[in-house]
Amino acid sequence: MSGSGQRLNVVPTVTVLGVVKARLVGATKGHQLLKKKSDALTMQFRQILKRIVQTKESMGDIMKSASFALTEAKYTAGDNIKHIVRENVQSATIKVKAKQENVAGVKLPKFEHFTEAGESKNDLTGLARGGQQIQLCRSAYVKAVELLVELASLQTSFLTLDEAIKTTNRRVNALENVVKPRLENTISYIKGELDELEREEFFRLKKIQGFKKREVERQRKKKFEEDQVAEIDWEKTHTKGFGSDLLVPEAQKDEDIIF
Amino acid sequence: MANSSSWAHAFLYISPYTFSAIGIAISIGVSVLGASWGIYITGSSLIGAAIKAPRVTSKNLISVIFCEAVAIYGVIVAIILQTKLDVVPKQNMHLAESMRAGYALFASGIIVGFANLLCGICVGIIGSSCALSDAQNSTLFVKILVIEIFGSALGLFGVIVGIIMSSQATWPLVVAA
Amino acid sequence: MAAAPATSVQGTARTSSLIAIIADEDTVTGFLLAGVGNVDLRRKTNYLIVDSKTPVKAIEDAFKEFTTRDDIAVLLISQYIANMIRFLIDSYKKPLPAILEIPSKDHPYDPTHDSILSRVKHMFSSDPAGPIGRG
Amino acid sequence: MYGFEALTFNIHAGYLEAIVRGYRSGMLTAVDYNNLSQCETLDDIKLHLLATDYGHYLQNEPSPLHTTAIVEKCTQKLVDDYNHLLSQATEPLSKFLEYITYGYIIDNVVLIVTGALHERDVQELLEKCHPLGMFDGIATVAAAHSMSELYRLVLIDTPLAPYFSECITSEDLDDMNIEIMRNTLYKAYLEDFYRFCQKLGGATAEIMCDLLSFEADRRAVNITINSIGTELTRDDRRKLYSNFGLLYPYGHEELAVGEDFDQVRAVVEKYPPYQAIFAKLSYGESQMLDKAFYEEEVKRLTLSFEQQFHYAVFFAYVRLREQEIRNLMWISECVAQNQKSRVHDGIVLIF
Repeated sequence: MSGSGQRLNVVPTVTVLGVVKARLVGATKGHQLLKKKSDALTMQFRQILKRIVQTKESMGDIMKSASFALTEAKYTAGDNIKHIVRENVQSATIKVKAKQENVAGVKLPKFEHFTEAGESKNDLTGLARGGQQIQLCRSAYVKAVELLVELASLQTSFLTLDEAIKTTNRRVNALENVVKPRLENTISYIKGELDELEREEFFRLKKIQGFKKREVERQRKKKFEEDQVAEIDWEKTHTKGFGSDLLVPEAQKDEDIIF
Repeated sequence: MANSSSWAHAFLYISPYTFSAIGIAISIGVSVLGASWGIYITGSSLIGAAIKAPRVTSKNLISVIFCEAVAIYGVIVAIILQTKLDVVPKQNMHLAESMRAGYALFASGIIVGFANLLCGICVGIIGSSCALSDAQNSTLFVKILVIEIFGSALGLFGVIVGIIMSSQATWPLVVAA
Repeated sequence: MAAAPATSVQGTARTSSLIAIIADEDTVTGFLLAGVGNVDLRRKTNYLIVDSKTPVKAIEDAFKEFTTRDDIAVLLISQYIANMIRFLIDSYKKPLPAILEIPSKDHPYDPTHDSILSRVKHMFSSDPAGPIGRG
Repeated sequence: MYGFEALTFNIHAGYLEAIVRGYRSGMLTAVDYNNLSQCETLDDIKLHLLATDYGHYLQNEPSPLHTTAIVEKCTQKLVDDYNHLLSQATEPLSKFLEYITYGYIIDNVVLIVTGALHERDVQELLEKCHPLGMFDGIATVAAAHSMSELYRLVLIDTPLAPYFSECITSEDLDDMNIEIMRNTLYKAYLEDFYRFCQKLGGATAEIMCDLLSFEADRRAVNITINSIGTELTRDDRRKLYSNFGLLYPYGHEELAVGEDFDQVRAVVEKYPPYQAIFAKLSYGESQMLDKAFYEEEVKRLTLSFEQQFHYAVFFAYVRLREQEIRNLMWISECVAQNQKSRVHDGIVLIF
């Protein structure tokens, strides 16, 4: 993925390694949690989806029966009934209350309809003709309103959840595909770098050791020459005793590049 | 004839010609009244019905003709009645025979006149119904026409009786010695 | 399975809101009969009756007005009217008020036109594994 | 002088009676209804109606047809017919024809009053009024601010004035439920119409009184049923019944205390003509009552055409056309809403 090869711009030190490692642990944990949240939301979302489809389908039927009830009312009470109804409008008796429901930290708006107390003006409409049909039609529409309000809250939930799931998933994916690989890369980079340093150090130590040995050798040689020069008799006995384990070819080759 | 100033006395002195003339007048006048009454009843309905069903006009003219026939009866009888009139010598004027002739013509005129009046109204009402029914349903026309014919026969009865009645009218033309 | 969603209803007791309607005469009449209608002091109604003479501009204005009024929680709109101002509805993104397309009596409900339902259907069909993984 | 109106009736009304019968023959028949209920779209319905008397009214309707357009045009036809009759009528037929429209006038006045109370636009209200119930100066109804003013300024000049003064005192006017006012007015109107018909005498009185009695009884039964469970008190209910008809007075007393549909039914079933109506309904079922009443009304109206030389045909014609428009509305709504199975539920066959 896009994150491969990328790493944080850090100084490869052990401290930083510790910090990055802690971050990786955090990211993994966060990823897990977000994944869970996304699952929870998705589950809710699926349920809502199913219910939306169901409700939308039943809405078709309910609206159909409601408008037919209106036709029946118009049939018995006369076409003029619609004007009477319209002129009687004053204040709404059916209203909607918005509540919030919390699903895994996402606030879902939820509507609840309620009927405000107070006699409706349409009670006596069609007193002499078709009053019953009008009441029937009214209850049919009240039923439709109930369903529609439910559908409305489902639909807003759907939109909100959709949005929430999208962001959650984006975060999950970001963690999974960008942050985590980057941290991992950083860790491996730091580790590699530290290894390198270590190896270098080791080499240097080796080098220093070699150098020191050579130095020791040289000084011994020097001493030996001095000794040869000074007391040739001493030479045979001392050479065997000192130089037996220092005869490394490498050290012998490099003897003139020192200093 | 006990009291010469009584109504009955006065009545007897009315000339038989007066009765005859009144009879003739009633015969034609009332018949025409009946006919016209029938025609307007039929006619107004017919005109109205013809607006939505123009085909009824020509057929239902028969109803109008039936009503018209009533007037023609009246005319015929009036003509027949007036031919009955003869010149009677003055001294025969109040003989029983001439009195009978005068009353006979009077009665026949009344019979024909009122028979035709009612016949005209009857035919007119049926004709009006006929026009309306024909406009709704053309098969009804013939059926109602039969009723109408029976109705118009009523006038004929009056005419027949009236003519027979008028044949009773003979005038004493020869002065008794 | 993910843990059962922590569902807690927080009764944020907001003041009650209205349901607005943009529909044909009969549908509006029905909802008014149910008691949805409201006329405020300035004689502003929460419904718009659309007939063949209503210009699209008026519908657009009503739509914009209803979606910006804060006392409206749900906006019902007849589907065939929604089709006239589809571009507005498609560009409408706010969760509140909720736009709901309803069938009208002589235009049977057509799920393919519903912008919400088409999204739902799209998700179901294009992504059988569920909507996770999009992003 | 029963039976003798045949002699003089045609002087004034023969022509119009024939015309109204001609109009009657233009009404839709069972065959037409059969064809109409087979239609698939509103355009099919239009096509069928083009072949009937409505053709002239519908032919210029643009094609995306609406049920309201159909109903409107058919009502227009009725209104035109009525105006044609009224323009040719002489007293007392013209008075009779005007009486027929008072019911619509009441509806319109009530509508405008309701609108005016809610400060609606008058012009808009006028468009919604039933065209049969228009009268000069109807627009001024809305100008009144209170009910007493309404009466004093406007209604005093309309034919409704006596009904207002008869049954509603000006104190009542201001705080009366509009629906109760409508029914009170309608009651006064029916009683007045009833008296007028009795004064006309002859076959007109005989048939019209029968029809109006039926109307009054139907209203009484409907008011009773529809007021069950509302705030309408028994006394108020009793006041809305018209003071004539078969149910008057004993039935009214019993209806006034009726508390549910079956009680109403028990009361009304004591009257043989109505027993048949209720016999069609099963116990406890009250929804089809309206239709049963419509059927009975249509039957009675149709029978009035069997007699000649009376005014009831004009009344019957207007009412039957109304029923026909209702039928057409029902059919076209069924077709528009794709509820073909219900088509036959609403048609009341007229002939």
